[in-house]
Amino acid sequence: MAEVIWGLATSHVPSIGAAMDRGKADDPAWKALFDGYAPARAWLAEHRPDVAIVVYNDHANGIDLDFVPTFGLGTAERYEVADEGFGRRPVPDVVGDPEFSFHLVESLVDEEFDLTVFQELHVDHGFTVPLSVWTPDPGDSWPCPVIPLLVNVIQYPQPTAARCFALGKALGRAIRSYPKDITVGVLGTGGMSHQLAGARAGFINPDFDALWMEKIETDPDALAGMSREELIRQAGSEGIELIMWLIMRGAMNEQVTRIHSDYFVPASNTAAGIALFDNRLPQRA
Amino acid sequence: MAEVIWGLATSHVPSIGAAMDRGKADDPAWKALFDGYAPARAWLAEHRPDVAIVVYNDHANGIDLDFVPTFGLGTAERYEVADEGFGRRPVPDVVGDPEFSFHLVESLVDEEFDLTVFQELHVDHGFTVPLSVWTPDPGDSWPCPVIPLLVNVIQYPQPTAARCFALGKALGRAIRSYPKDITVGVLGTGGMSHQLAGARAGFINPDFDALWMEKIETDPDALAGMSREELIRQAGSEGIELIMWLIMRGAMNEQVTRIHSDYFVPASNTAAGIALFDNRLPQRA
Amino acid sequence: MSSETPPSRFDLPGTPVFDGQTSRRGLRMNKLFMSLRTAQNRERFLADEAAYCQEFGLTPEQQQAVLDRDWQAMIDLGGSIFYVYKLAMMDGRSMQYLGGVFTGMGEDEFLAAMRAGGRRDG
Amino acid sequence: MSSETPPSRFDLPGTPVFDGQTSRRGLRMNKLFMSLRTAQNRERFLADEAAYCQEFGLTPEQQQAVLDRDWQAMIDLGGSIFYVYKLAMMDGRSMQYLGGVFTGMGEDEFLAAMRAGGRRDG
Ligand SMILES: [Fe+3]
Ligand SMILES: [Fe+3]
Repeated sequence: MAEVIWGLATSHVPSIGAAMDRGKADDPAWKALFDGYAPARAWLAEHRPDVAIVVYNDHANGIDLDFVPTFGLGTAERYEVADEGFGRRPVPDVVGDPEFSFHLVESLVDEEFDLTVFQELHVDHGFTVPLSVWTPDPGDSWPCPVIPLLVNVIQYPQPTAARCFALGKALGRAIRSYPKDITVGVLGTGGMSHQLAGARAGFINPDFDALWMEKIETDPDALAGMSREELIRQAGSEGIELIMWLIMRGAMNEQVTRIHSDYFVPASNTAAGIALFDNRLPQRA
Repeated sequence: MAEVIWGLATSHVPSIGAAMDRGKADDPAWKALFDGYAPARAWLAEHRPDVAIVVYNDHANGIDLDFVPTFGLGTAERYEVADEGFGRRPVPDVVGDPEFSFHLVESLVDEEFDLTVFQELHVDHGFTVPLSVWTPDPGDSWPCPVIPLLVNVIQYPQPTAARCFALGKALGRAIRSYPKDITVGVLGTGGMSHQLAGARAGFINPDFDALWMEKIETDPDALAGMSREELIRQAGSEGIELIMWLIMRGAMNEQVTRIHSDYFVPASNTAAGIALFDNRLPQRA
Repeated sequence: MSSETPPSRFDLPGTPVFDGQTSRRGLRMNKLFMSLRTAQNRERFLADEAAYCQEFGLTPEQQQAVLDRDWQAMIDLGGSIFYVYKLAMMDGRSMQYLGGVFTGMGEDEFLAAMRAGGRRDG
Repeated sequence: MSSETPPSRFDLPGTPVFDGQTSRRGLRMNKLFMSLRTAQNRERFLADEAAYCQEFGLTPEQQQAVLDRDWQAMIDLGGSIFYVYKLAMMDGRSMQYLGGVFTGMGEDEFLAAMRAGGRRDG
């Protein structure tokens, strides 16, 4: 039986990756953000899973608008890092785990999630920045194989928050039904509040972000009840991507232990958040 | 409110289209098949809907195996007829109905069907042969705008029969909730029993086909309960595509009126079936 | 300068919602933006922007918006911000610059507002 | 002649099931088959089949199966019948011809069996 040992929620703002790639993590504009990552990174370095699943969205790099899948899952041996226009990030390609992917696809399709199965996929900053948040210096390879779970958060109608949470729960069941005894980390990416276009560009909602940060741990059902309109109103037109945190959260136990969280404004035009949860049952005293 | 006025189930064997395109419909090998279509065609010519939805699968022409969507829905103004390798069929391109498509996408995603939305799609024989079965001589254009609903029936795991039937029911609700008063025809394509590869190639199961033909009208729930393994055992490895008939059937009323049906072996390596159902409530006497 | 901003799906002033209709309207233009990921296409675009727009089948309004770098019009005409941003990047423009345009604040003021914790509603 | 037929997902003798694992195994080869939809690619393929196979990254076994027109081996090595059929079409072969190969009956006998109502289990 495979087991989710932790869940990591994190923003995937491209400038966070760019700041790292250009050695600017100690610059005044960035230092507080990266200092806020440090405790999570230290704990994660001690808790390396056998495989990770990154829930993310693409930003006009791996796929275009000819077809927009609500949910996609990769089954490849390898995912190339996309060149987003000016050279790819200097980070390793992603090694996948097809066998585990096939298990997840079969379980999730049997549970009536209508996945699009990807055998070829170039992953962009939405995927690699969370890996860098987790592992700032991967060397030649990321800590473990990683499987992409793509979510449409760009083109309305996005999946509802409730559907994302339900997918997360089914993902948790799929992981637990895997016959191999492996450990799994799940990353939910995106957010927090931000809006890139329109007269409301630059919108940030720290109160909502604080609420989201708390409820994602203690009451994800409350968040899963939010409509798209409410999410866009509260979190901005791009902040709706927070629904991806619910997939991560759904894959975890009802009770989780918060290891660390932090909140920072601005990363580019975005509020950035990180939250790390231990999914192992608390040890009896 | 839009209304489904009829449902048409039909095989989409490429050689049926080829026989028509080459003027061989009166050849001895084909005459009985086309004679069997005649009553359906005559009724359909009298009952032209405002828009049609074709439930079908692609065969390595419009999409490849890089990504395999479980369910896809087109939202384009126009769908080009694919060149499958030796020139496209001499039939008109397909005019779509984006406004209705958007309504269907929004309704179905709200009902937790995880569609892939296609803005560009070349449609192959899986789509055009059913249109030709319906309308042998379209002239410059098909009788009405048509919307493609793509289903993965080629790569395991296909959606379950139950999921297809549920999608059909949700499609029916989506159609009925459209604010415009239009009439709709729904085509479910594929089948009947056949297997193209393996030592069992050429497998045909007339008993199962007869059962399917009856139950699709009177007891589709029984068919929706079948597993993939059972379907492949009974209908052959490619006959599993009969699950697409269940989407058409789900969009119709519980009680429908059979206008015509016919069964023919062989169309190429396949058993070919046609079944036409009137979805309008029977007139009180 | 630009076309009218079309009515949004929700009653959320100043908040474009990139829905299916918008995506359809902007499809050709967004494809053009995505093509700018390669140096070769950027060179071809810069050599003759109008011709490149025509090759991609942009409407005259979209082409004008692109040639004028009228960022608001590109959004109004169906641009997705993630795609429009590819053109901005090519021009050496940041997301803060675009924020300055969309809000009418200008880049410096926009940047200052972000550093001060971001903008609020109302 | 060809590789072993891999075990099928179900206990259905003589019935290949094209699942995710099979699709992965055959991905490069199926891409090659799909490329044969254009006359230009068919010409390039026919001019140097081995080079074309290498360009698409086929395994040595897959390349051999393609060069030998070993249809059963193509299926066993991950070919999807809908993709394999593109190569058969190029060769002027029908689905009945392939049926004759897969069943070992030969085309004529296979065709006769189909005309007589198709084949049955057991
Ligand atoms: Fe994002
Ligand atoms: Fe088919």
